[in-house]
Amino acid sequence: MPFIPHTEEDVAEMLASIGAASIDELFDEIPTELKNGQLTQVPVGMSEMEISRLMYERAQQDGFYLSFIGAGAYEHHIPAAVWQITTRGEFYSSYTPYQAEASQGTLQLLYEYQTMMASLTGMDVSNASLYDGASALAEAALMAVRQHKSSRRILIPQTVHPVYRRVVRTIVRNQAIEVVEVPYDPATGQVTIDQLDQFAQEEFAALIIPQPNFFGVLEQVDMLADWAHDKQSLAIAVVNPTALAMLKPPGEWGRQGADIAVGEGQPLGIPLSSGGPYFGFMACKQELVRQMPGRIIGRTTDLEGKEGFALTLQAREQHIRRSKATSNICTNQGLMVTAATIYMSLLGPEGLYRVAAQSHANTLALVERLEKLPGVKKAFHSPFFHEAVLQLSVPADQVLDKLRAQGVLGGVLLENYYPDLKNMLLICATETKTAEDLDKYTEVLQQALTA
Amino acid sequence: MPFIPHTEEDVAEMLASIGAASIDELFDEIPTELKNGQLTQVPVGMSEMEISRLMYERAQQDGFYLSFIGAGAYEHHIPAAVWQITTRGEFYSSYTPYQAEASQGTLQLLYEYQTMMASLTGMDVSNASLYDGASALAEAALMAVRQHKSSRRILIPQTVHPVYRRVVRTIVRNQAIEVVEVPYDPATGQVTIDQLDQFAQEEFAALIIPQPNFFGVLEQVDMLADWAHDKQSLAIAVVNPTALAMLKPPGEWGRQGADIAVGEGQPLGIPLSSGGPYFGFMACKQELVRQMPGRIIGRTTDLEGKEGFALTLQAREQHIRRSKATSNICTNQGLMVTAATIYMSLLGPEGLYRVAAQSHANTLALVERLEKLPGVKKAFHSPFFHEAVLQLSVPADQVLDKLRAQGVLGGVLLENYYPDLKNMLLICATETKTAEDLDKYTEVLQQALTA
Amino acid sequence: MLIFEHSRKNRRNYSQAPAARPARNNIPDNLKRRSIPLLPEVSEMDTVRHYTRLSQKNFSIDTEFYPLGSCTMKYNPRACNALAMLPQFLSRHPLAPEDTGQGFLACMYELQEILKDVTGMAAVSLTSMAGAQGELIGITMIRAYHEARGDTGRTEVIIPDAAHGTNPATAVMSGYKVIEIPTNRDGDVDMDALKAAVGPRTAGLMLTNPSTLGVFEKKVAEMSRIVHEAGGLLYYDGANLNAVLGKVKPGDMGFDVIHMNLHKTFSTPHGGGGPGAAPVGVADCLLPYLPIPIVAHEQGVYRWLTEKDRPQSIGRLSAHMGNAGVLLRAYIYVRLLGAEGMFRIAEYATLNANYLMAELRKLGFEIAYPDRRASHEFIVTMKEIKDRTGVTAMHLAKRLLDKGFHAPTVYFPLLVPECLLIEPAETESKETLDRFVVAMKEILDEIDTQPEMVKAAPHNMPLRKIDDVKAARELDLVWNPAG
Amino acid sequence: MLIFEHSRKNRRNYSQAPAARPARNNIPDNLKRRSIPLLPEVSEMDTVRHYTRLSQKNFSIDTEFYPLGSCTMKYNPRACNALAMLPQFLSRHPLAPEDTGQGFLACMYELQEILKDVTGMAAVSLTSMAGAQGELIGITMIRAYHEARGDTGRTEVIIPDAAHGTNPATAVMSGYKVIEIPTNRDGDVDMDALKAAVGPRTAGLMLTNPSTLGVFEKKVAEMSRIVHEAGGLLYYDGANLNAVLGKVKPGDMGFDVIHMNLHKTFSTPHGGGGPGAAPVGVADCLLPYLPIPIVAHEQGVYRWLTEKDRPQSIGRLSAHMGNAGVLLRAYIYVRLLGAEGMFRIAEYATLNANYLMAELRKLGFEIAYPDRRASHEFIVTMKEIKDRTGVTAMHLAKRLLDKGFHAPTVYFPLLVPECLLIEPAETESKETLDRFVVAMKEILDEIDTQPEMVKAAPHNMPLRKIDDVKAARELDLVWNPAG
Ligand SMILES: Cc1ncc(COP(=O)(O)O)c(C=O)c1O
Ligand SMILES: Cc1ncc(COP(=O)(O)O)c(C=O)c1O
Repeated sequence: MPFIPHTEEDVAEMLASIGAASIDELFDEIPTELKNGQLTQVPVGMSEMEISRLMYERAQQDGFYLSFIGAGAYEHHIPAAVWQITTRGEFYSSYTPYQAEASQGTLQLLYEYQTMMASLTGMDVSNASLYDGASALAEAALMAVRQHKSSRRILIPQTVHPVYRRVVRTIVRNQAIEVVEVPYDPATGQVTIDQLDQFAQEEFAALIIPQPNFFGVLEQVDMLADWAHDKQSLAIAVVNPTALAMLKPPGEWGRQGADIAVGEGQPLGIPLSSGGPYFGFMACKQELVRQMPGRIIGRTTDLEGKEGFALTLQAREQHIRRSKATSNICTNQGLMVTAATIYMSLLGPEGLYRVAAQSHANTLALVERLEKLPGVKKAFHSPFFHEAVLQLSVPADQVLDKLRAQGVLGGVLLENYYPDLKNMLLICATETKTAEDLDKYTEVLQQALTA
Repeated sequence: MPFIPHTEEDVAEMLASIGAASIDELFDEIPTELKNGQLTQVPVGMSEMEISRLMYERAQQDGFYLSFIGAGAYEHHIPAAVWQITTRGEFYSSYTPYQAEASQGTLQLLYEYQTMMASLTGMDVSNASLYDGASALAEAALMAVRQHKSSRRILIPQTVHPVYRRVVRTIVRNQAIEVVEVPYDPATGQVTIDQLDQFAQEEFAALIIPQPNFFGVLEQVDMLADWAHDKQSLAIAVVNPTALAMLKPPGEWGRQGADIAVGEGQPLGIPLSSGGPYFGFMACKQELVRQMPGRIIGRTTDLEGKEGFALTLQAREQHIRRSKATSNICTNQGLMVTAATIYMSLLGPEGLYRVAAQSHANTLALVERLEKLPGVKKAFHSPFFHEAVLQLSVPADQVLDKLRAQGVLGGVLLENYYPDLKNMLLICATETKTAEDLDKYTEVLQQALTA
Repeated sequence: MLIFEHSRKNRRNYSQAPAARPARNNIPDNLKRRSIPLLPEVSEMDTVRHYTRLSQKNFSIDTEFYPLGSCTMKYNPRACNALAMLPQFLSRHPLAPEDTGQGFLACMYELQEILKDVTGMAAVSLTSMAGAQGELIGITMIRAYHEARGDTGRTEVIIPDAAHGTNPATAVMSGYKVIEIPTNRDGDVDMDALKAAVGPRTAGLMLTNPSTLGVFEKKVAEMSRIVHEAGGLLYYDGANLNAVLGKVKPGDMGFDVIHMNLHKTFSTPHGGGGPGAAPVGVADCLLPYLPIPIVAHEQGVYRWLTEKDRPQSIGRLSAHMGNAGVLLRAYIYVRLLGAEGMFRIAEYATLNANYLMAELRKLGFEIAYPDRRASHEFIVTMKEIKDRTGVTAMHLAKRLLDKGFHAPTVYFPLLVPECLLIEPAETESKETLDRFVVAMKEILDEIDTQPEMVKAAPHNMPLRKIDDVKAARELDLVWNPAG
Repeated sequence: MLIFEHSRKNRRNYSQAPAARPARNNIPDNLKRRSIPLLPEVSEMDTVRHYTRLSQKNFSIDTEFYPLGSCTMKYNPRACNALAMLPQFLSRHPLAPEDTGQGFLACMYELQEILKDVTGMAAVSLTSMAGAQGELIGITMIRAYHEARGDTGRTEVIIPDAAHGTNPATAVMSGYKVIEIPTNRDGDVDMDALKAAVGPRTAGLMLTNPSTLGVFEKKVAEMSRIVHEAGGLLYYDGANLNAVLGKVKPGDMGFDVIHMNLHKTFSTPHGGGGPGAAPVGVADCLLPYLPIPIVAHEQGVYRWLTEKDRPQSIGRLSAHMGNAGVLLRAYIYVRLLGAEGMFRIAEYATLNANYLMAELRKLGFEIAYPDRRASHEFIVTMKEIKDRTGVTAMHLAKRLLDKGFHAPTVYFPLLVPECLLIEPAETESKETLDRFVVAMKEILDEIDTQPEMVKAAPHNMPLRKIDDVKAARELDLVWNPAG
């Protein structure tokens, strides 16, 4: 009986206290015809030794690769301290901090996190996490509609991560909210004023503005935010948090700043881990705070006036307001935010800047090297952060296969997301890549193109 | 400046307080001609990201093998909880518990450890660790000489781990203590009464008794202990702690029990880790406790009568008694004992028994399979615990090379330690080995013998 | 002290970032950041020290008994953490080719199969990142089902009043109107009310069984019949699956769609508020609508099914495939348990709850549903005590903290006044339960002899009672260096 | 509560051992164990909980400032731990063929080379598992040297009175007689006494420099000349190497053999009392005697040198090659630091010590060697305070615990009455030192206003002052179920 501490004597004593003859009797309120008790697909239990061996074997099978894939999840160095502290039992095995006095560790950390994220995004306030970047964007769209009141339409550029757009549609559709997509300029990979102006006459609750966008390209965020505000729409930023160390924060976009900023928190110390757990962040202007979904922590005092922390504005939440809550979200991604907070503390402003700047410089250097190869050119003529799209002259899927055979994961096939964009690769070189890594990519790509 | 938190302003303020113009000035008492400051073999610093990559690469280079090597260090399953708790900062980064009130965690754990080890060995008391099994044996020899007073000679069978014998000699030689070796019976791989009786007329401070011995063979410990006691020598047991779950504990050997029990603690939850850190354990009879080297923890009370723990019998130790101490040992292997204590708690008596019994059964099964191969026979006809010696009909070093080429580490070449024992392998199959592993060994050995 | 108060301008951790700012920077000037973000400038050691010390201020499963009803706070095996964090698993990019992740995908596929078996459902999607998202997926599928049949008049979801707050919130978030139905004195759903509520506007019913009142809804089969006959579908909130794991399958109870909280029943850690994972299982009727991705096993190869394979799918709920690392932990856990272990969870969780209920009843605590078996949790109501002494459920909760026990869930479910929802979980030993009983007895005595002391609890925690009214009134949500 | 008190007969952790007792067992009856050893029978969760809670009762670098003189309690980088514990390193058997450990051996070889450079010695052996064992190796080599020259009349080792207890204990353990020489008022060795002590019986001198008095022995070159002229050799106790790392090399000071405590200067963790590692470096004259194993690098391949390669070696000190995992941590640390980082350690450790000394002096604390620079540590003497108020160094130490600081080393070195040996280490920030100064100021005030309160400290710890006299008098070293 793994993880069950009861001895036979314990069971006997407990049943005696209850006044039951057997454990089975405790299930006597369950109609017999419902009792099943047949499990055919569950193997017999393994010892920890056995499962350890199995998992090591499976991990070995998957191995390590030199990866240039980004597309929404980024390989960054994670200081060893981050997860050694994050997985301490007191963080790892505690519940949502409902009992404030028994949860000051988590609560203070979350308050610190809120402060860091608000500052990084240039917004007034932050919540304590949502599930991931995509669902955070959907929540922002719902929030905008609640706030805007008169429009139930959201404008979203096609330069926003295609899966994020899919997630937004899945979630907002239920509430009869319409999602309208804005095309991009095929030369620059950006949303331009011309494309936007097609929608000038229509009302929208919000315009979503990615920075950088899915192609890695930097958008003209000031113009976009102002365009939205000019027509009484909210401006929702969807941003890469690492990039914010270098880039103008959403709170400073245009004349008024974005109203809501969301994004994927993974770059801040969260392992790639096949896609999760990550966390979504959300920050907004003060006046929107009561529309914000998710937990929020406030600083307050105890009976004796000592500084303390507690969940606050709970009247927004399902456990208090039930059907009138701003969202149904309950369990979110607390432990990930623990890691991100420790990560940001270890990096500090200069450290995070260098991570961003080195990622940017590495991608610049890589693109430069690759562009020199015959049959390779940049797809868009715009500044980019740490990702770029390359146009190949040969079938890109075959090229990727060849690279993989050399231990190199060469990027993402854009065609999977944009059927029109044939033989294009989205590539990324974060600060983890050395000059030799860039050479290696250049070399194997050259071979793949000529072989 | 890795790990140095000072800002320029801090340095300026601190120097001002000191009244020095520069940090360099703080070194002004060091004669100039001694100042060097040239480091030519130390590479420039790496970031954590860079060293991580280097270490991952080196780890990958070393890889994983299916190992049947024992010979004093044993592969056992280590529950994940052991090291997750052991490496908690509060255990990992604390000092020797001199300040009892600030060290109750470590102190209580060590008291629990002493209790477990005393019981496992069947002795009255245990210390809180020595460096490793070999040096623990040397300390036991010194202790016996101190106690015995009239003889400065130690009797040690050649069935004791050859490196342990070497370590004992290195250490006791300084004090003009003589080490006399007892040969073993080549048929059984045991020390017999006949061999011992050669020394019947001589005086010895102690007889060392291994169980199991280096060949994995079980010695006639009752006879050996009684022989020693009959001639007023001390009986020093050197034992495998896992084996003690199955085997008669030293405290019960012969009529009086051994006087001192030592051994290598590694099997109790310590990773193989290329040879260390492990820990040596030592337990003894109550009357010898003041001769024991190393830290000892006692249970006591605080000012208010609450249970508490403290270092005790410190008058044996160098920091109090200096040149009159029982040993020079100071820093020992505290963290390893932390792991071992958690390991023993997780296993419990039945768990440890099963680990021992399964290791024993696996080695029995392996030897049985291998014996069936032509050109393979058991070297000794005696019961063994979880190691055995095989005699091959072909050059054993070449066989090992062939096995390794198949990913199997086939054991230790006995000739490295016993030049007369040609083409013999010392093999071990702990509980970590499955039936398939045993088959695999059998199969690759068969191939190696025939190819 | 806040981490920012350890900060000092221009301090850096030299090991944790590139050695210098790179020379090249192509960011256009008008897009550059000018302000320095308010991240702390603290040494690595002081960061480690700060967060290590903060952690010590938490109660947690690894340090305290945590009988938080509805939350299933049980031991999170350390092996699950260690093995899910093997470097190859951690470093794998979600968009890496499937042939570089067959080891990982094998775990995911096997987990799907095991969860299908355990719940008796036709298929499972692993994508949902928490219970509430599982609910959203479930109700969205119910909507897709009705829509696909052209059955567009169904605008209501029926939910018992005992339900968790996420249930009504989800229904609304999914565009439905909530019809709340009452619970009868025995803790079961009022069948007459249910019959009255169902009709052509009924899209479905959301039910937790065992319910959050800690009792098994005996008439579940009849409820299923009533709802189905009205054309609605049945949603199973699997937050309490721990109570019946392997013993009763939601599929057998007639549910069309369910979620299961792996962070409860399958022992993945709560992490101070997530991450969780809440795979969704469906009966045949909802199969086409399952969210993607789903792992398939074809000719010995594992691959993700996408929209191409699943054209009727409701779509995606996360950027990748959900909380993969949490799913790995759950996978390891189920393999450790095995089939035998599954049943045992339900059995011993139920034994612990009924034992604790019996012992507390003997002390004189009032059990809210005294004639019922406890499932894996049960409710004590402090109503009488409060009326008599002024000591509330919250007061008692805080006093328990003083005695080294986490408090039970208080004031949920809403329909029981002054309630304590107590869930001991199967991993606690009898000795721990007995110590808890002693503490409850002590508090009972204290309520009689020194009620004011109890009301002023906690007394032994690092802080006294936190003023959360002030927290909401004088909002202080981010630290400001100006003070 | 002891772990044994959580135990219950026949409880088992089913995940942590083979599923059943195997059928086969060939152990002869007379060799079988009959009694059940007193190991606790506790669930996995309760074990985790028990030891997690115990850990929280410790002070540690990760939680508190720990200015323990002579111990160099500095930050132990978490990366060193993580990388030294990569599974391939952990699973490697010490007797696995060298070609399966080239990655590991490369680290060991490079560490040897780096340590040689840093200390200015001709060769280094990594085998020693702690400082005291390093000393034993060093003195044993000195003996081997004299013996090899047939110089057998040397029976004495000279040791200053300020030396650490391990020095005289080692000399005796190595079969020598200890000749103690005094320290002068400035904290330097009394040169006249040294001159008087040396002679044909002198095997060598053991010296710590900077000494444990926290000052640099200025006349070290002259001492070296005196001892060498008398035919003796010089041993350097490198416990305080942190103070001069890279700045001054023991080899340049004239030492023939040294040990360095990696668990101090190279920041491997103390682990509540080890494991440490204390590589030994030698000048040319002692080269042949170095203990084995040593890593060699020949034709691109790393291998262990054994007795065959080193016939004059004093032999072996451990079953394998010493504390390999500790050495890996030190290797990672030096690679993180790099050459520049090395010097900086000495500089900032010295800066911190001198700053703290200056600040405490300003408060009115008496500095034991007021005219000297502090090395990386310094001594405060409470003699005057004790004479005046009865408050001792130990009282102050306990009161510091109450204020959240670990106490300095007290009553060592023995020659300074009522001493506090204070070593802040380079990883502490000025803010932390300032907070410590505030605490010392508070205690100074308390000594004046409420000395009895100070004498009764600690007050805020989980326990009050522990009775260690009782611990020694009523020996209770193992728990007994009978009570
Ligand atoms: C009964 C019940 N339903 C649903 C949920 C929501 O699950 P989650 O927190 O994972 O979103 C909970 C969580 O506490 C619950 O107890
Ligand atoms: C000056 C000095 N020498 C020697 C030692 C002994 O080192 P170890 O504890 O590693 O044996 C110490 C340890 O505290 C020390 O401070």
